Amino acid sequence: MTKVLDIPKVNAKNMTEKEFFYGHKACAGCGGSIAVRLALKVLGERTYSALPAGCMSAVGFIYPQMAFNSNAIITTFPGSASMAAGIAAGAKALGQEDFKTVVFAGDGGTADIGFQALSGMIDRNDDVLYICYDNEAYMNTGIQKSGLTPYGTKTTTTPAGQNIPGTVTHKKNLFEIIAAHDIQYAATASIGYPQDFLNKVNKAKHVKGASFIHVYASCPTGWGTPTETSVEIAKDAVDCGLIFLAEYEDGEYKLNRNPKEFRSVEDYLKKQGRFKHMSDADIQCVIENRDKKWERMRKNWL
Amino acid sequence: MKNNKVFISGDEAVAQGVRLSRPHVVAAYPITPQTITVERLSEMVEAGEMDAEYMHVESEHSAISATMGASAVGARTFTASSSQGLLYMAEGLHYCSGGRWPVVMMNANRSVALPWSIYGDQRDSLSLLDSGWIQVYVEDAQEALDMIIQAYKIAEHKDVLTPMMVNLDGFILTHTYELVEIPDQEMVDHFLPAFETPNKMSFENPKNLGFSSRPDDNTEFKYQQNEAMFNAIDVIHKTDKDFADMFGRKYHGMVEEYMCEDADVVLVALGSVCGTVRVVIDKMRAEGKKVGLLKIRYMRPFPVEEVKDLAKRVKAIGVIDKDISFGYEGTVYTNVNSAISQIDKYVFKSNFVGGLGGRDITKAEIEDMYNKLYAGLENKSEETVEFFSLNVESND
Amino acid sequence: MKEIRWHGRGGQGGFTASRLLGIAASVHGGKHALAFPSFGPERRGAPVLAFTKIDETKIHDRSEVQESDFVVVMDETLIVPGFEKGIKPGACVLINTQDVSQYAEQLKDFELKGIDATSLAMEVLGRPITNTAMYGALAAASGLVSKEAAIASIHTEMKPKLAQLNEQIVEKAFELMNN
Amino acid sequence: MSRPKHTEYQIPQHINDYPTGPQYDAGFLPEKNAGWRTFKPVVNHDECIYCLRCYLLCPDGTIMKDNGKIKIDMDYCKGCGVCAHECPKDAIAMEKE
Repeated sequence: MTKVLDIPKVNAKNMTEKEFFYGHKACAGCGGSIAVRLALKVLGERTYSALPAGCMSAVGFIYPQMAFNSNAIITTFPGSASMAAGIAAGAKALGQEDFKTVVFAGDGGTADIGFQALSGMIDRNDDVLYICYDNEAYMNTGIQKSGLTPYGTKTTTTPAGQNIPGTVTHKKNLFEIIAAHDIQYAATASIGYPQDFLNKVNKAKHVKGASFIHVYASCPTGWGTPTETSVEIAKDAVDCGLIFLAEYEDGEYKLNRNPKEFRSVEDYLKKQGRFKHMSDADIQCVIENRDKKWERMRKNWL
Repeated sequence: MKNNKVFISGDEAVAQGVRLSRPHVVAAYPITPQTITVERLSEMVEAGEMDAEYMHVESEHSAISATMGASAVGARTFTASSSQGLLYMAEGLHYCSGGRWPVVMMNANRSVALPWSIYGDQRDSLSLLDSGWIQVYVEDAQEALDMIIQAYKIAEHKDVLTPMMVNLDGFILTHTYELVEIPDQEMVDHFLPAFETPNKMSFENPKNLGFSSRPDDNTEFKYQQNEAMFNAIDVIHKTDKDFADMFGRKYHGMVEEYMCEDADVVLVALGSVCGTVRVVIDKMRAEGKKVGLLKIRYMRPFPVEEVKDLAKRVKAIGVIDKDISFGYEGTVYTNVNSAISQIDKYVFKSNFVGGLGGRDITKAEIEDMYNKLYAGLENKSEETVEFFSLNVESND
Repeated sequence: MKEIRWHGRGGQGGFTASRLLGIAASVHGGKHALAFPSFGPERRGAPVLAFTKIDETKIHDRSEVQESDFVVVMDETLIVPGFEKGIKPGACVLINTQDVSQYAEQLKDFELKGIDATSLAMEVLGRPITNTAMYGALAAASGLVSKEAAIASIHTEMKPKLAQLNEQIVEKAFELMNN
Repeated sequence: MSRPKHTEYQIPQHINDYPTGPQYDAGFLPEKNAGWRTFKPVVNHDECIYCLRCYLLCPDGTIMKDNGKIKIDMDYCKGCGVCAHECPKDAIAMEKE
């Protein structure tokens, strides 16, 4: 793998002027589309994008409006990783060089229905960058619980009443599950820290083989937040410690951000309609879970 | 042509056909009785006899997804499956035909659980007749090899661009060794040119593929797909002729008739049982009975004209179905019947359902079918549907 | 058409023998042949059957073998009640045994032949792998294929080193059966 | 060209006018998204320090660089307000359409 220092940094000043995800029909203020747009600007023209069912495919390819301004394809829902692997293999077999294949899949398409294919893709070390834009529920079908929906969340299948008191499980530990494959490069990111995300995509671009980025991407529609705060809320999530920024590289974990103090979890939660119903006890449970996680990360990853 | 005859199994014959067709990407998940095919292909790649990307996919769903991905950049692809594996691919089968990606697949016909059975019948592929794939059924290992090569030519034809499934009966064909002539690579290269398609992503001409359509357009895309399937009929005939001209083996396109010119009573069947039927016909013909066989080769597109033409000439038609659409009748029978209903003539019809889960179909049973057809004809009976090989008494 | 049934245990090479016969008859004998195992998962040690069909013309009949003309028993412990089913009266039954006379009563409807294939295999290979010995013996006893075709099939199927040893076995099996 | 432009779509009259299967030119945009807006961003170029944070974070990529100034493609701006909210100099105001 190319050493990080050798890779010229991509930022707002020097990135390509070209837009590759344009004219799409995503909700106003969509965090997922920020992730897709920025990643494609780093990856550049010679990119094949593969997207399973999910918001980004649903809003990008409605005939005749083709919002991907480079090669892109909608894949089978459970098979985005394998279809991308097929693209990479086919292009290689045809003698193509100097191209990248990328998947943009939601949390459901990644941690749930698409997981088997993703695991196979990493196991084979197929030359694919898999980006999971995590908006913490099945948003395309109208906000249902996924394996990455956090504790307490109210969704249309976890209605936060007497019998189903919102989501009762914590997020699946996707990053470490991916890292446990001994993948060459995996990272977490948030659209609230865009330069960090750009750097990670840039690093993954230069991996020959499988790489993975789990990017936290807000959804104003599903989260009950104003459209203009999409970036801010994704930053808050990191600052209050519920989302962490880390990398797994050469068999080692690395915690990219280790704040001395976290900002208020309660403030973060109370800004969002999906958490409005949560009791003090619920919030306490979220905080305890956060602290346990950080204790472990600080002990093992620093 | 130099004599290149080898003694190999149906699975191995398929692998040879694939090798000669030079796919760029092979992605398949092993399942009995298809496994030998994928093993041989990996050996060929290992030995450098085949220059293909061999993908060790973790499931059938990923096998079909990967082949579609590769086809979407213009690569020639191959996959193979059977039974539960084919059903696990079902989403991808519809996806692939809708995407107009001419993936070629071998399916080893095997029964479908439950109860579990690794043995042969045709319930797997026949349950997916509506998935938009061209489906051909072969009778022996040579035909299996030849049809893999032909499949690429048919599927990739610009007027067709539709995936194709080559079906061979599990064990009876996949695991039986027989004499097979291996065509010459140069001749295959001449017969089967490189794959060209407008339906691909490229850096010269970037595209968005697999998009969604609104109700305003969806019917048109499906109309096109149906049109392509009908276009395949001419392409199938032409390919069969070109193949015969070059390799000397002719398969007669959509169907093959055996002893039907003057026949009164005819059985219709798919796949390997046709061979056994031929043997019974020879015996009964020697006894003066005017019996014949219509071997249906293609279930999709369906040989409507051929079936109608036959029905006009004969008095009774029986259909052997190694499948059952529960609550109705065999699927082949439904299709044949629908074609026969288009002509204005009384034909006595009967459906013989059997050979399920690997049950042998004997010569005596086939002779019995012909005799039942004669009896039904004599009595001017209504059509009948029966399970012909129950080992126990039934409630009927 | 001639139909041959092979009795062996999983791993003993009965199916290989059935294929060798098919190769000899078709590739090297100008006839047509089919060879197939008893269908199903193969388990080491389990009793298994294999079949060869040989004919002058292309073989269309894909139904199971019902009336065998020749039966080869690679391991005499496989002769169990019901063994006789599906064998033509007067058919040749070839058994790997030191004493074939012990089966004279039990298998009286058939023409019995015996060969001590285990000793032959031990002598040449140093291991009790009896499939090619039984194959050679059947070829010699039946005349289904010539000795030349039988030996040629060994070379078609096997790598040179192994083929050389097995050629010796087939030669010896012919000698034993013709004596 | 840095971003695709609105293009006229010829409504098919014959079945052959459709592409063979679901495939079409990348970046083909017959529809605009301007109608989605209630508020529109208005840039105060005197306040703008050209830090490009808005350019970076626009979910629709509608902000472009134009000779040292930012410019917004109003055909595709949905009026979400991220640019205005994230501007460190409050140089973008959201005004009613």
